[in-house]
Amino acid sequence: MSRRDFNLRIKKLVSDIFQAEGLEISFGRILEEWEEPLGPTPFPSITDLRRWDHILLERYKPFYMPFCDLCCLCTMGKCDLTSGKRGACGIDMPAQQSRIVLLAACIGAATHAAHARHLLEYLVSKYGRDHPIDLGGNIYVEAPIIRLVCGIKPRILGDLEDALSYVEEQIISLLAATHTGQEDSWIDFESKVFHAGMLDHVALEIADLAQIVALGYPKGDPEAPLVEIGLAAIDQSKPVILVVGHNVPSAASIVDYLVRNRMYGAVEVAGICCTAHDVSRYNPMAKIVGPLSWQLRFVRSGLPDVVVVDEQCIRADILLEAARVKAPVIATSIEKCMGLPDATSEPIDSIVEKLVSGSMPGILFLDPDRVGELAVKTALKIFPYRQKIRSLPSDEDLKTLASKCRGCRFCERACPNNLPIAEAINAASKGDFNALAYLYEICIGCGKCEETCPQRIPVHSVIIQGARKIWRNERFKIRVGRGPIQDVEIRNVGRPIVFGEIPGVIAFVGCSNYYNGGREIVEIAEEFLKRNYIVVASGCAAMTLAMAKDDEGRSLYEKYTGTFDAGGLVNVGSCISNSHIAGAAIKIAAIFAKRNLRANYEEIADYILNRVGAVGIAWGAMSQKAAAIAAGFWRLGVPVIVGPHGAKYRRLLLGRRDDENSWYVYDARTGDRVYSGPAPEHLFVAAESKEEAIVMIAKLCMRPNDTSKGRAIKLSHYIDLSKKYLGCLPDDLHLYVRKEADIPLTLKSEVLEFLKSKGWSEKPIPDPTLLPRLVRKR
Amino acid sequence: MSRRDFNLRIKKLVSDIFQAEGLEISFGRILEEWEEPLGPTPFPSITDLRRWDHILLERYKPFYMPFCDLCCLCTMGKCDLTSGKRGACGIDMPAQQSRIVLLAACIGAATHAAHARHLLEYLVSKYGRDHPIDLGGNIYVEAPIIRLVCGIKPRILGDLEDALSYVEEQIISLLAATHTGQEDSWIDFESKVFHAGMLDHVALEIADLAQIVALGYPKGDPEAPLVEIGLAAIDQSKPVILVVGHNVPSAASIVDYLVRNRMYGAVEVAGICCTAHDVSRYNPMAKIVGPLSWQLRFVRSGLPDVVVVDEQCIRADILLEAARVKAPVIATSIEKCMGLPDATSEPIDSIVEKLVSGSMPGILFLDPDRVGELAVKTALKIFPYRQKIRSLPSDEDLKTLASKCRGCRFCERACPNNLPIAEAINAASKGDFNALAYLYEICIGCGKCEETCPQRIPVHSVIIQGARKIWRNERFKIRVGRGPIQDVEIRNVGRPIVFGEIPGVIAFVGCSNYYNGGREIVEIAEEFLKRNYIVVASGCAAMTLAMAKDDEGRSLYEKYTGTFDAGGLVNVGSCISNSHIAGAAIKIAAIFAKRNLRANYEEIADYILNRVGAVGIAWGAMSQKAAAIAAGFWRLGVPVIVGPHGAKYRRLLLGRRDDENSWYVYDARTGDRVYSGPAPEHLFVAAESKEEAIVMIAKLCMRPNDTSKGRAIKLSHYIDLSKKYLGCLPDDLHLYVRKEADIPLTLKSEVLEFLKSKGWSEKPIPDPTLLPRLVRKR
Amino acid sequence: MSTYRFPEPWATAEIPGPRKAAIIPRPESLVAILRRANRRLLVAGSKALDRIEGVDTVELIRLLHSTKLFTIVASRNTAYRLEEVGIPTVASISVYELGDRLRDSSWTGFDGVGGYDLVGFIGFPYITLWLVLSGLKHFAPKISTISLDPYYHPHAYWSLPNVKGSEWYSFIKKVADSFGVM
Amino acid sequence: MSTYRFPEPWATAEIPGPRKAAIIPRPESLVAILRRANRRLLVAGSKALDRIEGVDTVELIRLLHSTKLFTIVASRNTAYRLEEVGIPTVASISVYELGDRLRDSSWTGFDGVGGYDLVGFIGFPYITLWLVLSGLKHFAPKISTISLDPYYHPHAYWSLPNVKGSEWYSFIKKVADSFGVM
Ligand code: SF4
Ligand code: SF4
Ligand code: SF4
Ligand code: SF4
Ligand code: SF4
Ligand code: SF4
Ligand code: SF4
Ligand code: SF4
Repeated sequence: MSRRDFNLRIKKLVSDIFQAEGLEISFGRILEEWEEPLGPTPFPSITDLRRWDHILLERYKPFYMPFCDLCCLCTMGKCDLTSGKRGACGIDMPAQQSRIVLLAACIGAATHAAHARHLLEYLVSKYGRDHPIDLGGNIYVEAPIIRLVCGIKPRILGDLEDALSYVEEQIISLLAATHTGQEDSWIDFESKVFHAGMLDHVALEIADLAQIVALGYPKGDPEAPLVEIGLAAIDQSKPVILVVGHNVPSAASIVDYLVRNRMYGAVEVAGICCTAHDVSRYNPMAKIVGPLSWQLRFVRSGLPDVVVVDEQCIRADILLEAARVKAPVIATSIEKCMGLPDATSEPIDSIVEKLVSGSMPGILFLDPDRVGELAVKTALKIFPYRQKIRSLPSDEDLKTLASKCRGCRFCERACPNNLPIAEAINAASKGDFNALAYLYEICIGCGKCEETCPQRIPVHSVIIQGARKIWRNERFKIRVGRGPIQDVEIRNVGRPIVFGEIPGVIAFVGCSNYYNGGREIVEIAEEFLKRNYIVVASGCAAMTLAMAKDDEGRSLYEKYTGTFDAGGLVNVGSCISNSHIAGAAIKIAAIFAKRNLRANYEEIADYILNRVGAVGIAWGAMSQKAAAIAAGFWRLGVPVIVGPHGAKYRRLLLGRRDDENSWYVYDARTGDRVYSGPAPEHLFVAAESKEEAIVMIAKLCMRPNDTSKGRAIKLSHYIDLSKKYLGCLPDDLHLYVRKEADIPLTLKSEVLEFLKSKGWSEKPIPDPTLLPRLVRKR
Repeated sequence: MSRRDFNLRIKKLVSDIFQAEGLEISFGRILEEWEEPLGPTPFPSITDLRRWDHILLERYKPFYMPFCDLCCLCTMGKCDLTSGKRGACGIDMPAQQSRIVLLAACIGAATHAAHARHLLEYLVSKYGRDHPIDLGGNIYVEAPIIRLVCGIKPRILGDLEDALSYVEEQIISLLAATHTGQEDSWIDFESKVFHAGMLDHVALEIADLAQIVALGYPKGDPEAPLVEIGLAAIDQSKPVILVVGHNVPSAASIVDYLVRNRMYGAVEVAGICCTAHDVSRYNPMAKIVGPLSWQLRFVRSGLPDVVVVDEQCIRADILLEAARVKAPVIATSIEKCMGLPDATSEPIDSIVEKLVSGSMPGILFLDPDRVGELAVKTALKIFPYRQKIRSLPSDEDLKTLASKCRGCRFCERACPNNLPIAEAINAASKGDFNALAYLYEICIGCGKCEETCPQRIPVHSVIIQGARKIWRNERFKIRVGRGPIQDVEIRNVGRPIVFGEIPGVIAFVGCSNYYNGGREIVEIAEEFLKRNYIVVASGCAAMTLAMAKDDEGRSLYEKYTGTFDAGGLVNVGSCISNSHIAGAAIKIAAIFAKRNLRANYEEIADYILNRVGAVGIAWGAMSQKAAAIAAGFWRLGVPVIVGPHGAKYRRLLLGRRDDENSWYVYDARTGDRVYSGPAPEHLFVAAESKEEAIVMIAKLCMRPNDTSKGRAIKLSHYIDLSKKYLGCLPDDLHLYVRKEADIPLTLKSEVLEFLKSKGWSEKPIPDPTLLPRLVRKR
Repeated sequence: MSTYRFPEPWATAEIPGPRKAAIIPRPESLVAILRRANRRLLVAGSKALDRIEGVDTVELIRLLHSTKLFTIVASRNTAYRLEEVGIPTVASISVYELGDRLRDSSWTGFDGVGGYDLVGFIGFPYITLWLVLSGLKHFAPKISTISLDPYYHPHAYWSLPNVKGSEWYSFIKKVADSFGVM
Repeated sequence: MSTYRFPEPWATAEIPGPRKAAIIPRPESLVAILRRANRRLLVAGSKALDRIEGVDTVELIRLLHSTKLFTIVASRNTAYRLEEVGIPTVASISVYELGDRLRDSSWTGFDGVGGYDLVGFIGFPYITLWLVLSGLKHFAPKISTISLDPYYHPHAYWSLPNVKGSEWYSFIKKVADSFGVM
């Protein structure tokens, strides 16, 4: 909302108050009853932060890598946009690519907003609009993103609706901008992408806050319980209800029903994807199977007796897959109706009958409060009949199936990772399953290999069955999502982070579309945990981090504390809990640095970009939601690294360390333009390899504001990791040394020699900002 | 919103009232103070009308014609969906195609919703929330769509906000359903498309209603004034301000400024696209250049001195094109910022200076109320310097340019219509421009030919210049958009329409992406006007209908009355005025048939499908908005015909006349299932030719409820048109004759002979419905 | 055929994806394909009455008709004109409606006897045929579709390449001749 | 080369659009292309240390290096290992950062002397190179990009077709030989 619009809204409210006096109290509270002064951009419209976006985008320019030469969005197309050609609507390739990025970001943000809307409506209906937003005694800044963006301070569930309506309205306007004949400039499309990202973060915070306070999740508890994760964690001897998706009410209802009827322990509740995170936050007796890529393998294993799906990241063939193991499906979301008959108003027992008899492979059931009864009754009743039917080949069949392979390699050519499948199948035909087991570890479980096999070999099933020894022991511990970071934690680490003594905050987020398996992010995370960085995690990535053991059989969560402090490994929770990661960065500015938070977006983002050494890693980012989440971090000044597939998001936002002019900042004390070094160098970059990513992370943690002490610590890691993984000193080291005091003591001579070869000389350390208005003396 | 959700909302309201007593009045009014009882589906959620959608979709099944074999929406792709393969997320081709349709419909609906939001905020700020929604003494059902869908009756501008927030929230949820891993069933994607269409219609109605009542547009006036349209209608001797887009405040501001300063007459205000419609509704002194495809030709003609763009359907290269004729551009929408610097807070005169001097080719200016001053001052100041610079080749250059052609035909292969360009260029090189003139008439002005020409021949400019004799005389009359249909008109025609005596209501809507030029729709429209059908029109199509003259130099608007009655040609207005076309169908059910309107969607749609012989023609539909508008008509039971390019929307919704089972309806009197004939045969169909379209229109106007008298009239047109255009009796005639009395008297023997050859026998005429609950006796 | 080596869609941007029509390189190949089929349908499109690439398309349809291989149907605006010049059509039907029937594997054809295993198309606007062939490629997997227009149609099962009018004419002529007509 | 007639992307679904790489049919063609260029860059990717299609990629890089035609750069994880085996690289750089510089027509290269007119790529995951080549195709129109991996890369300007490892090896070997090495 522009300034003008905001005033209009106030006027409107005042006239409402005139009409309906009672309103004064409720709106008055939101807008007035809070000590912090209102900043310049409450409820910002698309253009209110455009100037900030352009500052970022002039430095971090998109490098577009079109995923398609064509545009096919309207009936004047397809249009060929190669060689600088424009489409029938006049659009050119950079604008078209950024338009598609905006479309993805809108889809992502809309998904979170709809998620928040459904959840909030449900929780308000159940717990009341007045249910307080109370995160306990350790968290006073309850909603840093909402405060920052909207300028309001939500005290009850109902207050969240104001923020949510704003988000919805703005996304609509952004989506409209993707229509043929609307925005035509890449830089404004990208600015809109940032806006979508910021809105997405508001939606994330609304959703997670609402469920934490209403459902009694851990409220920033560093010692949130450990729960089990992995295929082998699921007890086959019991009826198993699999919950897949993101929106917790159905899963919670299952837990409630079991608890109410004292049946917990008799039935396994096993989750995949974020619903798994959230049901384990709700009740740590629930178990987690794994990230989204575990869907096919778990269903085909035959373990689930009933599959309850809610929304997002659920395989589109789950009904077919479940039918193959004779497990009925209960769909519970208006967003995923699956063509199933709506049985919401039928008596539960008659539905159970139909599902158990197989006369219906699944139904749509839109009453979350009764899903529990339905799912549990169905599971109990079907369990004796199903006998855990598998859709995996038997050990004996493996060789026979494998021997049908003609080595055409169509499977490899369809595989997103072009895995060496044919070779492995060939080995399997000779009875050697080791290569299959290797594939299992890096396969993302997409099933494209078998869709394409002309010999109709169920390739993915062959891989799974060939790797049975692995997953029969797949059982680890993960710390339940703890939610927000406590204010006191922020106070403790704020100074060391801002001044560089804690060398960085590294967030592992996003999906499991890994190029080279999940093991890599475990290695990356541990490298930094050992070096006393703060590591936070969420979503599928948080699960993957749990799925490896050290020699003593411990997962990372067992080895490292859950505190937001040096060397801590913090699982914040599901994807919507990403809000707490952004929130932590914001709170550092607000609580530690005492910057005004309220409706003061630009200043806080400028603070974070220049002072808070935080980096996001979305190594397997797959979804449109991940695109939106990343965009929220960009606008906030937090760089994001993706794995090789992430480049498919169609562009990176790259800085040019070789372009000195990009890296001048204002010194807030003097107003001088000062060279600050390429810190952070990129806003959005794909890494080609684990090794590159590790070194890049260390580098991206540097910030212009680092004290010499802090910079020396950061440089010592950067140099050490570069030597360890890339076999050399970083070639851009000279750009990050401002004073001799920045040089790590132990490396002094070596570094000085290098600096000399580069003609280095000392430079001032600014009080950095990109916003002229923050210069104190002019 | 489901029933349950609605109850929740009421509960929430009650608790609000508890908190804030005054509210009772305002919400009480909306929900109670209206005599009509609340129907079953107020504010319907995605699933509330799903049953109705499935009824339609079982009869009118999608025939998918994938526009691409691939999906490229997430980083697990591209995925190959040929040969029944599923993508990495498990999706299959039918679901993927319907998903893309949903995405398009969401973009379209969002565009209208954002349009409505901007407009409503602006009008509320200017005219107050309390500005009454008063359409004058002839229109009492002011908002048929909002009443039908939301169950509320808006009395003041502010009331429209409730409906709009609902629309926004629902679109977000629909968009979320397109995320990877959400909806996976084609039938539910299609149901969601229908939902998006319905929401789109609500948004349309909000926007047009708001501007009609606030800006004083004609309120259903059949004698709305005639204004000029065409390139030659623009007076070159004056400064010309071109307004392009859809959202009227900026254009209105220009008119206001001129009027206020008594300069109207000294400056031409010329519009392209819907802004042209709306500015002429605001002030009929404004002129219309033409539909969206006129952008390139008009700008290149050099006539515009200043180009003011707002939003939607504006060429993405307009800044470049305008710069070539040295006309500065003023961008006025947050949705189309064009990378331009934001000058909103600069003094007007300094902006004028920059624009006139050319130091800035354009600026972004976000204060609609001051755009008028800026645009007019700029136009007046630049006019003497510009001297109508053209970017068209001179007559002399034409031959030289044409002779550079090597006949490679890449232009033809890029042209959306594969027009025979090379031949025409070849003729031009010999000085014969007739073929160019022919191209001008059918060219959609997209510019792809010249983008692709390896000889860098400005092909489109060559065409325009070659056809200068045509457009130098392009000057016609169009009746200004009159807005809604009056209740009294509905009362007059309701009976003849429902019983078939007025053989149909035919709506020409949508964009100008014509396959074979605009002339075809003029011919189609006149064919039906002469036959006493009611013809309505909107948007670009309404403009195209004006752009032809009869022998006496009259356009259709001059030849036919503007009354909503047999043989009337009703220009409702811009694209958002399409709401009045849907509204008219709804009002027939409500006013003539006295069906309850309020929140009673299914029944009304069932009524329209079975009784109201209305057909939409979107002959040149191009945009995502057109997709959404069409979807709104489908759910309402109004079939839509598109031209050949319309098949690129990825699927048609086709009935099967050869499948008897599809065509049974309930007889509401008896509950019997009765064969009703394939009426209407399709819900969404592309026609291959004008001839086919004409006959199809006549056929699609038939409805199961037609009386014998009405059916006989409809059949006489159907037969006559079939003979005239297709050279034969319709081969499905027997399916439309129920009783001998249905047969047109004059054709009796011929038809009876045909019927005999088909083994025809009499069938009952039902009181038709597809909803079992509407059966009166059970 | 001069353009044989450039199997690009005639409309340059209408790239379909991984599954693309096989080129019919020589008239003999088409003859062989036709011989192999059992129930052959020939569909004359909405442009069949026009000259296409300078060739009288009706003449080509007549040649194909004379092979006696085909049941012929035509687009609504075309059928009666073919009848007028002595080419009988069993139906006049929208090509989209036809596509919708063809993809229904239970459809029994215009004679009620059964579906078609080979469907040839001639005389279409490029984009119309492109789309209908796409629908059939994806949803009528058992039907061999053939584009007989002088443009490469990637969504077909078999297609002529992009050829000049004269080449097109002589190609079809040779095919007809092989079936011993004229 | 056996697959010469199938210029399909190796990753079947990664269809780019109308502008596709020309196949380099024979070693001599590549030799000619290389000779014509002025400033040649060879980029060794993140998989260059692995065996690709059974071939020791480093060996091929060594061969190409020995032609003395190229300035060589390598992905971050690859560069120092090439150095270790005696293949000097002027820089270790992310291929995305490299792409970002290459599309900047004012960039003066690693030596500050000027841009490159020919850039060869070897040793990449298919999708990484596919994307980077797309960026360059669209935004570095003056650079001839060459995929030297044994996979057809449609976004390149020139590409090898999809070939077997042995064919790949002998192709590169012949090219190196023509420049009189070994
Ligand atoms: S953008 Fe995607 S869907 Fe469109 S043509 Fe390209 S690959 Fe196909
Ligand atoms: S949106 Fe523009 S570029 Fe895309 S298909 Fe339509 S006209 Fe072509
Ligand atoms: S399931 Fe695994 S092996 Fe198969 S295509 Fe997908 S990632 Fe490759
Ligand atoms: S696609 Fe099937 S047959 Fe071909 S290599 Fe893969 S597993 Fe073997
Ligand atoms: S991390 Fe990605 S895949 Fe996993 S739940 Fe979140 S969005 Fe879905
Ligand atoms: S959304 Fe599904 S089909 Fe589309 S690219 Fe992603 S995984 Fe493939
Ligand atoms: S401008 Fe006209 S002739 Fe040129 S490609 Fe577009 S429609 Fe065809
Ligand atoms: S593309 Fe240019 S050179 Fe080729 S035929 Fe068309 S006008 Fe002539």
